[in-house]
Amino acid sequence: MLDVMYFAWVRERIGEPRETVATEAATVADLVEELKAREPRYEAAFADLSALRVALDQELSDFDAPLAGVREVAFFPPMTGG
Amino acid sequence: MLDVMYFAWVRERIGEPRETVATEAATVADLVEELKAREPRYEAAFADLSALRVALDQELSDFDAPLAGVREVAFFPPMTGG
Amino acid sequence: MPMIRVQSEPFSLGDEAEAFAKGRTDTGAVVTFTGIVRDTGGMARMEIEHYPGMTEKAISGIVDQAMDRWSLDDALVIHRYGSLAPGERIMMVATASRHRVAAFEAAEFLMDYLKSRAPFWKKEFGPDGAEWVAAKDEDEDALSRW
Amino acid sequence: MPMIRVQSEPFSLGDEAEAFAKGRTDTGAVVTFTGIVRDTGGMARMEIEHYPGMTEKAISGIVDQAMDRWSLDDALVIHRYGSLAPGERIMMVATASRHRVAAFEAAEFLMDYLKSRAPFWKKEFGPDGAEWVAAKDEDEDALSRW
Repeated sequence: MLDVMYFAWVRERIGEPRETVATEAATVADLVEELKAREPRYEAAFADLSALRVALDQELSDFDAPLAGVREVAFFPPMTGG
Repeated sequence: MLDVMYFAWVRERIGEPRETVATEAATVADLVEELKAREPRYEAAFADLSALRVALDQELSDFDAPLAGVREVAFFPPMTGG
Repeated sequence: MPMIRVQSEPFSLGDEAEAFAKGRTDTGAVVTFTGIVRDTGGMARMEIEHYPGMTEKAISGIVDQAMDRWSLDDALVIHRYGSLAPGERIMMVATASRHRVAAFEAAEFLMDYLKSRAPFWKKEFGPDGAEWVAAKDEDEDALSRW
Repeated sequence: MPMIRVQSEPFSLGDEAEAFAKGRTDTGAVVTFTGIVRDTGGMARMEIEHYPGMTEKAISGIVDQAMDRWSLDDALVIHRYGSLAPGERIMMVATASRHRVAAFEAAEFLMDYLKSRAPFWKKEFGPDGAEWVAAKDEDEDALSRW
């Protein structure tokens, strides 16, 4: 079970800030494929991965990263702090 | 007649902050030579011109500059503001 | 000890700067940066979203790097989230160092990293509706100088 | 309008920073730099001499250049003279600009020029007597980057 979180326009497209996902996905990319296969709103959110960033357990990571041992995955656009 | 001013250790070596000098010196360097010829304290203050800066009418200048039209000459070491 | 605050409440630049600089006799230089919400094209307000937990962790990592790399005496980061009107202060950083170049560089480093590596997202509410602020290539590029 | 103050009295960094940043809706970035007297080797106090008249003129020329070159919204320079104890604030600059890079660069430019082109001289009074602070080559070299 994974906690999956969404921020900014990713959250808006998915329609919720977080959900618990039962998955056997090996990598972030695999998880994204599973989610996209579910519903059009996921397809809309994940249409262009180059416009997205991912954090695993609150550390910036990338889409090739393995999910083994990970508890919290977050998807969001490039950050605009400061 | 020129107002001649001294700051920092130049002032301390000369022994006064300002004086009025009657001179026909054409350039700053000429003025310095005249002053050095006067008394040892001027020689001490002007021993190493590379350690000195000069301002003419409150604008940084250099030792070759002409004195025509100038009313205020100031000698001081490199500045240490900030 | 560096201080990091992530908050929705406004902060006082004056009070923070004064408190940060106070009682220092080994510090020669204090630099502060304050980000202010600009009134761009009649924007009514800005909404800042963040990722609680990761935000503090990411800022803390950035601050540790700066403390270390420039041997800072101290550092401060305050970053707001929530709704902000034009003229309000979004965030500030402060750095204290023996020398001015280190204090400046560290503050710029903190700003560059906070821009692109701390999980904040800005949404502007203007006359033509709401829009997420897009990250700028130049902000990402700015990281390469460090 | 940029403000320049040359004074012997202490100033409040907090009050000055707060007043400088106040009421701005077109400025995105405010940078301040504050110079503090460091307690180097048991120094009891520092004495700053300046050249009244030329000081204001020189600072004003430096500030005008910065305003122009970085299209600043505003700038502030405060520089003290007279006797200062360790921990006291010698001077501050502040810059206000639309963007952070300009605010930082302009503040660094002001500092670099104030160091070597504004007619101030520092004398330190320590346990081994009084000594004029020597100008550093690196401060002169810093000007070449602008």
